[in-house]
Amino acid sequence: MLSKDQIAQRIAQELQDGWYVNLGIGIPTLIANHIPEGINVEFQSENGILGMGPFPFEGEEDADLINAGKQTITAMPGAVYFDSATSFAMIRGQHIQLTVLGAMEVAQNGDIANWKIPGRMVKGMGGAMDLVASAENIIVAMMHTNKRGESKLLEQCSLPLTGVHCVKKIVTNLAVLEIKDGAFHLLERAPGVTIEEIQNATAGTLVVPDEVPEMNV
Amino acid sequence: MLSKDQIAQRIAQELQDGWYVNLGIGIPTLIANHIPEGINVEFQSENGILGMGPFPFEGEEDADLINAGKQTITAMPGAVYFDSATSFAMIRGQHIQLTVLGAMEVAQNGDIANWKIPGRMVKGMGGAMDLVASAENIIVAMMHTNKRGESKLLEQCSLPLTGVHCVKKIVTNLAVLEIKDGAFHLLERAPGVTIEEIQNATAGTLVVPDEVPEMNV
Amino acid sequence: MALNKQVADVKSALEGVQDNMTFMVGGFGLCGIPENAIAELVRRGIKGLTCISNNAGVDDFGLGLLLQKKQIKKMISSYVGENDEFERQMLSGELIVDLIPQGSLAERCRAGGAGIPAFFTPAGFGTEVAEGKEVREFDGKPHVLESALTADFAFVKAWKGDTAGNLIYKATAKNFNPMMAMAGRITVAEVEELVPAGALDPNQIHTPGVFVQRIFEGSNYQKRIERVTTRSRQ
Amino acid sequence: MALNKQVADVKSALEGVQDNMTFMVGGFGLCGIPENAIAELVRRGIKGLTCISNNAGVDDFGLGLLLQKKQIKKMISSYVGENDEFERQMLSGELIVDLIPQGSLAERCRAGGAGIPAFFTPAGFGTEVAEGKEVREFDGKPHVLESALTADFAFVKAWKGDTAGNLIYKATAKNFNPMMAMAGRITVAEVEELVPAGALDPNQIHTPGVFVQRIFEGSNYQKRIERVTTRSRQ
Repeated sequence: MLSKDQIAQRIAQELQDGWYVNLGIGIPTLIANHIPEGINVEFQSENGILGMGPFPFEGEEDADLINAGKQTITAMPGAVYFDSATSFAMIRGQHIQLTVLGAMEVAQNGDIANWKIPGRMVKGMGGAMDLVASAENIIVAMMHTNKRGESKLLEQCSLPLTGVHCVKKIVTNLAVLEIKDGAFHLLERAPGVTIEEIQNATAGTLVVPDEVPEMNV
Repeated sequence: MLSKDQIAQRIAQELQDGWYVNLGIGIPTLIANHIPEGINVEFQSENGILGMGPFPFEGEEDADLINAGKQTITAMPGAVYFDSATSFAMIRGQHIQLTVLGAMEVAQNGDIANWKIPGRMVKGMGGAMDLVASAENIIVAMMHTNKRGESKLLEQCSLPLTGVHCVKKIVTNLAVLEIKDGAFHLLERAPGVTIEEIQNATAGTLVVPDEVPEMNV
Repeated sequence: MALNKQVADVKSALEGVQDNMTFMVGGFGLCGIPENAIAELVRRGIKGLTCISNNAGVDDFGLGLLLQKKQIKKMISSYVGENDEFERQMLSGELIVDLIPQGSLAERCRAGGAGIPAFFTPAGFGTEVAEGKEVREFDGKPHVLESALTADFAFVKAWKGDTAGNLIYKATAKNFNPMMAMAGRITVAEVEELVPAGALDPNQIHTPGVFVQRIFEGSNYQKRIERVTTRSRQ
Repeated sequence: MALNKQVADVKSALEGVQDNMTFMVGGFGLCGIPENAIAELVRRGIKGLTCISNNAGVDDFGLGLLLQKKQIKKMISSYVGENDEFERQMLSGELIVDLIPQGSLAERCRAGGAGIPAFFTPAGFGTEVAEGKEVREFDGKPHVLESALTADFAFVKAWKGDTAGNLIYKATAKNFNPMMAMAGRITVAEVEELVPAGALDPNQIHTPGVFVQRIFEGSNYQKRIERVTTRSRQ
């Protein structure tokens, strides 16, 4: 079973040289720590920066320089700041090659729910609806099951949707899966995790090929 | 009868302090030379400047600093440059208080034609269609008749339109007119010009009030 | 001569604000918010406000200050609830909340300022955000028709400004400020440093002064940080 | 590390241009045009081009050079005809010309780059520009639905740029360049001065590098002036 950091590490292997990448809050944020050798990417934060760098050194925080998670950050050489309309022009116009975000539920048709639980306080979708509706390449980073042990990979989402038919790849603590032809296709399993465990944790239709290699993390 | 420069002078009297103004090519350009005392306005040129100044001194022309007429210009203190989308955001969003432009024909319902003569080379509408469709306050500056002596103030435009129901005021070499209730209303006549002369030169419906003062130019 | 938009202080800048008006308030989280204008709105105690702002501040700062005094009737935002009082008012039904995808919010403000009454965006298709809205396919992909937003007043915050109303923002404090500046019927800009017209490079201005009706140099900026995150020097 | 968009020269920058492609070409008149890219297009002799550009150059410069060689099949512009050869080809039917209001042209390029497939604008309502287009009233005022424009290549010209593709334009040479940079599937930027990533102030960049695929430092800029107008020193 992967730790959150290992999920991030596995997703980092998907990065291609020259990509612009938008990382959501939570597990996706950790991906920046695992960029493979020889791969050069630039991170966008939708509040208005391309070329986001690591957290500042203590004492060097700048209230005017934050990321979409409202954390203090730094800017890399070659960075640029812009307004929110321009930021989402980049996103909607498909100038960002990869979006990684968390989810509460993913359905086997690619639907995603990650913003609202009826009856609970609703904080809002922020940029998530724009991101999932626009990005050509979306990876969901999440635990395979929720805190009650229920599968988050469903035949159909039960929560209000963030976007439809948009998720193509999922990396969980148990597996790497692809969504194709209305089903979850198992691509890789976490070290030590059996196919049966993955099957048991997946409520939606799971297609298991003859060979399911272990992830390299 | 007014000279072109006097037409510009008369229109300049319409300027109000604090206005942003877009001046078209031709007679409108001359308005900048007649800004009344105590009136402070800023000129926009739709290719991307607010705060346009006079022509540069000889030898100080900058190829990167032109107006929409492709003439070399200067920038006033407080000027700002912007792209064409922002420029027309100002125009479409009604942030410019006055647009003055020339016309080939104006109809008594406020329609204007100033971009195309069928059978002749068509150069294009440039920004004129955006300007007339958006501006709350449009003054047409033109000669009352064309080179063949025919009225340019018509019941209905015969040429392809630039915009509909948009012209509210016209200043010609003969008169100042307002468009209201589907007719040209005579407001002022040029010094020495009789009402009869104006009537003869106006093909559309002309409403003549009891008093028609002479312009103050 | 450049037009002069300078007003004496925040009080004159907010002349004309009234109960039940719609305001746009710049900023993302607490970054780039018009602190002086918000404080003056609290002081004036006007009520029944509709606030268009990406977030709603925290309990004791930003728009949270207006929420505390129950001055806000409706919030139009993309992400809220870093704020207990907000949550209480929302759950009790005292506060109406209209949640909008962040990119649509930004673009709707820009559209309002740019005279574009409506546009199509893919964001929100198939979700409750699209309910009751026109949907149309372009290139085989469904899009939702979204309308422009405008406001009686827009309150924005910039780093530097000149008396002609030209504004320069710093880093990610830019965020929603430029579009909201475009979309306010009266746009009030507060700046950390106000300089005479002509002192800013006309190539480097983010918001042209034409969008700003009133400008003043703000004071006592707290510029609070919501989440201080640092790394150690090793 | 910033992504590196630098290419060696104009030849590598234009790799992949082919007959019958659609190009966006920045500039207003001869101001801010990508002189090097145009020269290379002439050299390559590719034909059947559709060019989206506010103007069409003059007889012996700008896009006029491509017209001379009959490389352009169709022009999408707002104002043309400061060019005899253009006029000849247009009247003879050799050249297709699609005239678009300038503001709609700018906004359609921006929309193309911003993933907005269509928007409503009042420009052109009641004129031949609106023929065949959907018209809808907003607030009692009729608007025309206009669609986004994109291009196989966008050729833009900036004053300064860095290796990450970030661009700064000078004065009114900005014009259509920023929106076209957004709307090109491959955007080629030529700059008067190319500096390393990190050398430009990230607050002062007009076009973020994400919109630029290839950048190079141009040479031999003529920067011709169409209408020299001056005043005398008195």
